Amino acid sequence: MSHAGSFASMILAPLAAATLAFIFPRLGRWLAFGTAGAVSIAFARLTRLLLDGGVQVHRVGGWGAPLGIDLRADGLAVFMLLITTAIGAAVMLYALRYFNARRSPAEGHQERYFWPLFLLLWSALNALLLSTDIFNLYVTLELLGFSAVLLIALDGRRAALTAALRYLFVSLSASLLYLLGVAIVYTRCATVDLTLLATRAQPGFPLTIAIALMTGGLLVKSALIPGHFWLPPAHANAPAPVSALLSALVVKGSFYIMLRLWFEAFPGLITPAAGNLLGGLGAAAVIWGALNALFQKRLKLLVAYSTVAQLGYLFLLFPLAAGHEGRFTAWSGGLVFLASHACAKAAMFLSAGNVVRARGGRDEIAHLEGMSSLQPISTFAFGLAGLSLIGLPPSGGFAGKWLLLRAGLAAGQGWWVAVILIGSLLAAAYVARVLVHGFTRAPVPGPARPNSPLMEWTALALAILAAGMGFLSVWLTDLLQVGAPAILIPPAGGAP
Amino acid sequence: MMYFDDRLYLIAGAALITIGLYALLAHRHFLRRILALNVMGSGVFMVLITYSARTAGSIPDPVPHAMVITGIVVSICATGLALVLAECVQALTGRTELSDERETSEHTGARPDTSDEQHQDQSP
Amino acid sequence: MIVLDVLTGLLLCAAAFFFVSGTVGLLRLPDIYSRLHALTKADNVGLGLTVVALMLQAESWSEVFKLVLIYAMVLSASATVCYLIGNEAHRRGQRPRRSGAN
Amino acid sequence: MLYLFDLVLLVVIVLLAWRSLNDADLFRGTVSFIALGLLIAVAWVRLRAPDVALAEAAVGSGLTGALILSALVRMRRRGRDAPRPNHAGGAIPRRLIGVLLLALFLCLCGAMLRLAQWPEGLTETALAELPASGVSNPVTAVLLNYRSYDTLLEVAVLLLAIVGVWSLRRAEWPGDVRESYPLLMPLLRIVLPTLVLAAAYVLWIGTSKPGGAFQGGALAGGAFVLMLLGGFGRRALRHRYRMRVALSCGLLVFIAASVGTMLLTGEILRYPAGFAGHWILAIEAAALISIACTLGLLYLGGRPEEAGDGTPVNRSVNGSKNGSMGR
Repeated sequence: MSHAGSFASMILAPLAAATLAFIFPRLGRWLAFGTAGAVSIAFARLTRLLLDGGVQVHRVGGWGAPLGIDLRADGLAVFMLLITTAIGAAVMLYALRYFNARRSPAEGHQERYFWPLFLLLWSALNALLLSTDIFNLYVTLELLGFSAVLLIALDGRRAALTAALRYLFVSLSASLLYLLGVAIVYTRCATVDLTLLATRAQPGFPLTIAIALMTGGLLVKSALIPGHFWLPPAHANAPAPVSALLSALVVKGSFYIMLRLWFEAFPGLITPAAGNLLGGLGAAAVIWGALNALFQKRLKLLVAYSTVAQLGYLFLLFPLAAGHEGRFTAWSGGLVFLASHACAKAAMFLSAGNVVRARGGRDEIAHLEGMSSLQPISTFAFGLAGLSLIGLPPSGGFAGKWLLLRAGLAAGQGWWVAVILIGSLLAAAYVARVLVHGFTRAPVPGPARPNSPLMEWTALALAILAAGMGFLSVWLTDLLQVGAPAILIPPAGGAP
Repeated sequence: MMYFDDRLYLIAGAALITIGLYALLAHRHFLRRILALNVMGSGVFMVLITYSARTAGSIPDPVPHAMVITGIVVSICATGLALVLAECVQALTGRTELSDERETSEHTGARPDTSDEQHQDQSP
Repeated sequence: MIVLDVLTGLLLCAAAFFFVSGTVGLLRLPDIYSRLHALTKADNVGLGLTVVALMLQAESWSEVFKLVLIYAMVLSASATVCYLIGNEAHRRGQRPRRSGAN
Repeated sequence: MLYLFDLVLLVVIVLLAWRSLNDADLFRGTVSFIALGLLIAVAWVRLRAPDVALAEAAVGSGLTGALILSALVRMRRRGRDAPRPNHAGGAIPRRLIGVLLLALFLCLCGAMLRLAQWPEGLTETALAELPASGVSNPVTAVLLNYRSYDTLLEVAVLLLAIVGVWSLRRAEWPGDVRESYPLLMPLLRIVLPTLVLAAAYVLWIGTSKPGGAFQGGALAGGAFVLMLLGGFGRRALRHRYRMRVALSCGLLVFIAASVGTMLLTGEILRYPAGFAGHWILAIEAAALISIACTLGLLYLGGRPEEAGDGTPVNRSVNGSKNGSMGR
């Protein structure tokens, strides 16, 4: 009973606010502000309930699986909600100043539609994280994908619209593959509930195909090589707050569903070879994405390719969390890395947005001279976020990579360690490349177009969060332990 | 109860999905891709409905039916969005196909804030 | 009962004949106006025969009424659509093919 | 006999699908697609899914076809790009695609045919709970009671679609047909009220027989499209809040019902015992209005100009045949 309100305000508050923001466009920012408050309170309550009473399950409609749909808040869900709430609120604050109707009618138009789309995206994310029903997840995925596409298109320029359309095609076809997988799973197991699937799934050809289809669709949505091609143009051409949301949260939504499927619903059906395949693709993404980032000419494209690379690390979780030893270490390492990447990447896109905006839309890296003196706070935020991407202590990136390294060594899969190290060096190179240009003194004073302090400080706050997340990693790991999938904790007691 | 052979319908469903995927990968015109997605969707729905109808009892399983109705509504929303987005892209680029990846990602040069490339139509 | 069934069968066969000839006309006739003839006239007769055949098998008067309603809707729709297509073709400058020409 | 019917139906479906996607002329392809939708609706009837058949015939074939056709016409009018069959495109060589997809097809067939051994499903559970669900049509029970949360999100998708379309561009009104097609108007005068009546009937009957909010909404949406084609209702569309409220009332009522049921019963969308039918009908009625408006406005393909809402109005209502694209 007591958790129903939290579940409801997590999902329904942004939804209702989005509807109202559509009807009354002028209230958009206030509605978003109120939503951030409501979601934060609901999140705090949910966390307390989880820590006091364990996993919280809410049966929508009172039916319960398999007939009804269950919502569930376990450690993983609350962990992801924490990231979503923090970044959602930060992006909300940033966007309050980013879109300014007084500057031009085009921005007035953007502001008017940004709020309902942003709030719909937020409720889609919360609904996705709390759902345990794979068909319901399909609906949330579509809601998430559509709102992401439309937010990109809000930019209005040719490159953004083209990228948005490509993203829409990719996203729709991936969703259909996922849905086909759901159809086969339902026929085979007579349920679409994750928890029940864990007990009913039997190995066999149909389910193998179904899992392959769902995984394939989700991989494309989470931009793992070779399904990454849509991501850089989409993330680089969107308005800055949107880029932050996309790179930090949206791609993680589909990754989250993969975690649920592989470790919760069908752990018995996953072969080590499949995990290694994902790990291998992830390793390729780490190297390929970082190399591409290194040679980009535009700042936002560099940051976007860095997302391709960093997402690759997440997939190292699949082989490592299925290894002989250190499964939970790998799991928590991957997720802490995810959290820190979300904060760092959001901070990077926001600070890049500040820099680009102050330069009247120009974002060539070669022309970043004077960035450090003109936008000191944003430059500092970019650098701090870069530390986390590289993985220097005490950042969350360091904590995550450290846990992954430990798991890799414990499982005797040392080759992943090499990938992590090479990836870090490449990340250091591309972050340094930006900063070197940024710290060059400007030959002539650049165009003075100061940003609102709120925009600068929001970016910095997220960067500090990412860079200091190492201190939180113990607490985060404890949180992840609540209701963690059984497969991660071997009966012999190998978990740390 | 009417007799029907579910295998026929399943194969037809698989064929629709494959044809849709083929067209999606092989053609580049926006409208063809949108049609392809719809055909693919119909294939997926056919699989779901066929399974629901196989139950021996007198009434087919209503759960997949509800899922398909949801899916149909989602797919018309997707179609509507994709069509409008495609028209916007055509209005800006003059083309009805997505340009190559290279073209988009190596988009260099200044991107002034209010160039005539700006698509939105706020100018009175 | 048997009489009704036989009658239904006959009507359906006649309907099939009209449908087939309408389709053949659609495929074989030379220009858009004559194809419209084939499509709307022959097919409407075919549908009418089908409706009558189904009425003979109907179990209640409300079913008969629904069938009549369906037929009325289809008739009015097809008449209007035929007109719209013909009109549009005419506006675009499509000329009816005259005998002897071409 | 029926086997033969199925075989012919499915072969035609597959051929039409191929043709609609690969015809050199896009217009013909789209027409094939509409025909395909109708045949698929027949297939749903054969598979004993009349609810889905209704939705498919109205939405999947009718409205989708209308959307694509009107977009095609607009794109051709803008037309710097002649529609060509484009058999050269694609980053991946066609033959490779063909081989991969053949493999996929065989895998799918293999997996799906093997599933024949498990004829399970939730039929029994769904039917056993039917008396408590407040309706007697099982599909409506799933949509609005057992899995009502899915439907809530689906209504949100509809709202999202319209917000998105409005954010992208301004509407181009279809040309006014009143003068050019005098015969259309009498038909519309008969058909529009009938369609609205039929939509209400389908909504009402949906509690016990095939039908429901989506099917009814699709019918009413079709009526909306016809209305726009006939040039009615433009003034109403320009009204400041009325249209937006109509578009979002479905979602608002659904959310209110979720919160209300949670306060009453402690669980989201668990209807108070004995009153489930009333709640469902109220939600469906609001949803029908929103669905109808959404589908109709999707056809318009952009936001209608609104009076005094930030968007400048550059033409008077009566004189405007085509909305401006701004450039």
